[in-house]
Amino acid sequence: MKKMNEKIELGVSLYSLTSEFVTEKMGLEDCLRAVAEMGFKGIEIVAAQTVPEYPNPSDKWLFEFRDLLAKYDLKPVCYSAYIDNGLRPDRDLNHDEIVQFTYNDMLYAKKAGFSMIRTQHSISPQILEEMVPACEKLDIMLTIEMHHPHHPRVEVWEKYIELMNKYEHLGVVPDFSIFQRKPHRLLVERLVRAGFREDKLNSVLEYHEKGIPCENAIGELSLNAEEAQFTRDLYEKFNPTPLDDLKTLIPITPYIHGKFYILDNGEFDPCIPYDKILPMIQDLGYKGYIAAEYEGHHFDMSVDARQQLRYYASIFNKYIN
Amino acid sequence: MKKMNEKIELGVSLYSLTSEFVTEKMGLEDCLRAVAEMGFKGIEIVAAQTVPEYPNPSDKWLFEFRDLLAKYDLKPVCYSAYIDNGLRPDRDLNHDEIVQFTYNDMLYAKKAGFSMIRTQHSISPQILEEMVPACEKLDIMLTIEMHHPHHPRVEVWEKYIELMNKYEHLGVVPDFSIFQRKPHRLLVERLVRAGFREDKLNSVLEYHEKGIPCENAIGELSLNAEEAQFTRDLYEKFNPTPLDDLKTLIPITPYIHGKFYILDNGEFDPCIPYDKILPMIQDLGYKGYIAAEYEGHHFDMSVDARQQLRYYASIFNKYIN
Amino acid sequence: MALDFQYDELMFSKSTVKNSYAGDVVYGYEFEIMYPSYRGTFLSCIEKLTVKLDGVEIDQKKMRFTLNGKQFLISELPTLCHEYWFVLDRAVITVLQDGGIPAGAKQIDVEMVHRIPYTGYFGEYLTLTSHGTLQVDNHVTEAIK
Amino acid sequence: MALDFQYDELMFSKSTVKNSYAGDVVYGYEFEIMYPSYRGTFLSCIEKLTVKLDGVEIDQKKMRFTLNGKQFLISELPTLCHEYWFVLDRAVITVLQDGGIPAGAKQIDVEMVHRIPYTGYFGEYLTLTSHGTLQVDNHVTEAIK
Ligand SMILES: [Mn+2]
Ligand SMILES: [Mn+2]
Repeated sequence: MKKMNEKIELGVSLYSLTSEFVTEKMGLEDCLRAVAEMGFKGIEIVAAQTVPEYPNPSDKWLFEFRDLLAKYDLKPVCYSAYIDNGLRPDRDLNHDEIVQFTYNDMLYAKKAGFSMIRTQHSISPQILEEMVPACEKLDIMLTIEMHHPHHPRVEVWEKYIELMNKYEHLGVVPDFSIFQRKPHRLLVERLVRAGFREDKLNSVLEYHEKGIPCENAIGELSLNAEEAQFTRDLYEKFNPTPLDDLKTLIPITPYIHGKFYILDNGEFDPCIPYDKILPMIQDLGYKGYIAAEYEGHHFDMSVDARQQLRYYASIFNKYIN
Repeated sequence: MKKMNEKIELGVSLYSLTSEFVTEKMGLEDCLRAVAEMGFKGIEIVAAQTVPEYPNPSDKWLFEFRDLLAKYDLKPVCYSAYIDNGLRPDRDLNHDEIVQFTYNDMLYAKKAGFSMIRTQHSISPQILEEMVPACEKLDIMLTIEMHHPHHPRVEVWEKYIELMNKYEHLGVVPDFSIFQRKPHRLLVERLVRAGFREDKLNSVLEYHEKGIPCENAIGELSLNAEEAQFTRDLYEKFNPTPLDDLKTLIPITPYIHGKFYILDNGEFDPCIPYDKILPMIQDLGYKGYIAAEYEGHHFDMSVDARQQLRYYASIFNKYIN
Repeated sequence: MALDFQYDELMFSKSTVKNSYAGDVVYGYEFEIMYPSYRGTFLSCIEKLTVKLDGVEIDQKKMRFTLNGKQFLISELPTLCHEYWFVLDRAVITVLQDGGIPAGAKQIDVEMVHRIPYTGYFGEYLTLTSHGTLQVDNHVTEAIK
Repeated sequence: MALDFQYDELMFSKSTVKNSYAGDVVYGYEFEIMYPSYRGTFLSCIEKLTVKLDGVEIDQKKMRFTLNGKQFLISELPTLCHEYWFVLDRAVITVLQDGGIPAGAKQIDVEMVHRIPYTGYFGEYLTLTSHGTLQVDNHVTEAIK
């Protein structure tokens, strides 16, 4: 077990407040104050969103950020990194560049007081293992996010899981998008705006929910070509990996992305089965932070993210502790 | 005639104070104050030396610089540009890049109050002519420096001279390095430090001064291989174009680089024949600035450039007005 | 399903059109754009950037892109692997045009094709096409001289 | 005659060697260099940059070059056509080395081969090789935490 905390505790990724941040309604300190007031304990930043000097934050920025977290009694939990593999037009990042990005992110995380970075699956198993001595020297956890459409049986993940079981400083960050079972309301609304006839779409969603195959839906519902393509996309995307995968993941999980897209209340997520997930990770002995990761801003920037975070905290508290 | 002023007047290139500037003994304002106190009236900057934000100085920098010149009652005469043709490892700058650099430098010059930019011969005759409408619109003179080893019979210069005679806003900036007739003291000292036996070098310089051919010097003076190569370099370098070229140049000259390397007094430059040049340009009707351009810092950074500038001003005043 | 990556409304945030001055000469016009995303990107991820003024596409050679205190040609953008566009920073697009924005001009449209560099899931990178529209009004701001 | 372009003494101006810290872990050492010239240059003009510690050349992959708030691999320098090195700015060279500067280390030597980009007179560009030497002393400065 990757025990990062005494108990399961609620954190938040500042990414949740994207809409407020990028429209300059809330500055960085406003975001921190807001989440502290809502009761979140741990902080994740997506450096490529938060740091003006990205990819090379100055010591000045990092130390000021560390001090700002202390001011609001927030724990620096996860410094989120990218492997921007497609950064160059002519080729993918090479070995030395990926090592450079990863090692730097570990140094920056350490300087700002984090004990974990989250990177992406394109790091490659070879580089992941190569980083282990640096992880040990710096005492920094190096984690890879498992995000939809990935799951433990993706080939590269089988290797990652092996390494994460082998080395104390490696781990997985399951993003619970891997368990999303149907499209959320904002996506449905967007599909309607994109021209999917509402009654047709509702029928498709019923077919999908009942497990009737995609081609039946397309054949029986007189969809036009565009609707048919959207339908294929929906069936492909909303094909969640079994919750049982948590048994494989939790022992190598030091941190979790509590992904959600839109909540209508503080009771229930219709899209991701938190009612089943949260008791299950508790049973599996998970001890660490779950970061509320609100992602509805991808679809509608006018939603009040703070309200969404409050709803998420409420669902969390319903099941944990 | 390119009449840029009512009379011949003394300016200075801040490049003269390179040693003081790059070792941070004098800041930009110190340099301006110093040259104003010495009686220099017009200012040239080498943007790639002076501007921290090069190649794209901000409006803020340009306006502050303009105001600083006004504070010391100095006239912005020439904004010196480069064609950094070899900037890229794979190819020379292309047409669009040279146009971009040149047009930008004209805009920056205009914003800071200059009415002239000085560029380099690698701009090409085609681009030089292409820039004419922009020169006219902005009322900015676009000039090319003619520097040793160039002279009016270099092929590309024949074309430039034709264009400069044709268009009011084009001109040449003769750098009087084209008339240097023998190596200056700092170069002689450097050659001695590099291993050229002093007595041998003195003999070579005598041969050169008397017009005895290079191969005679090498043959008769028992030079070693390295000394022989230096001797060939000296003969090639110190082979000045005739002063008579001023008759071709002055009518298309809005500005002059009064180059000098080292002066021992305020009377005479042993290397560049200012005693002949200055009366000659006056006779030819030149009206504009001559910028004192001290270059000894290339060879010895410990020389007092301010003393050198005072010597140069003294020589200038001996002949002009 | 590119429907789940839509921040285009951010492109023109509080942007206006200004004439570009050198001394008293108007040599062009300019406006600001933001990178339409939840995070910043590298300019090398911009595959195409076109501007239309009232439906007529502007010559790429007459456009300049300024960010981080540096000015670039549009053709250079794909080479700028170390030029990061922070999500709160405004890039300035300058159109070189004697006299500035033409009288009566109404609308500027920007189309940007950009690669999302970390989306190498199961194959190719996701490439998005973002659109932004700016009304010119007659509020053309004058420069400080 | 490359004797007439000599500013090498500028390379190590007021430079010292510092250990590089992340928290309480020393992951390397670093020192500053200036561009040895009367003007700034573009990093793309640096053709080669090698460092020796007491005569032993440092692995290029263990070196980082930081300027303008950005960190580069040495191998990237020739590609940085828009990274200007102002003549008064100090670049930081970091050597990744667990524990920092080795005890007893005495001298750092830097060799830089750099192209002078405007010297296309009658042919090829002038390329210079500049040298700088820094005495390590025992004055290894500690970082602010
Ligand atoms: Mn996530
Ligand atoms: Mn000159």
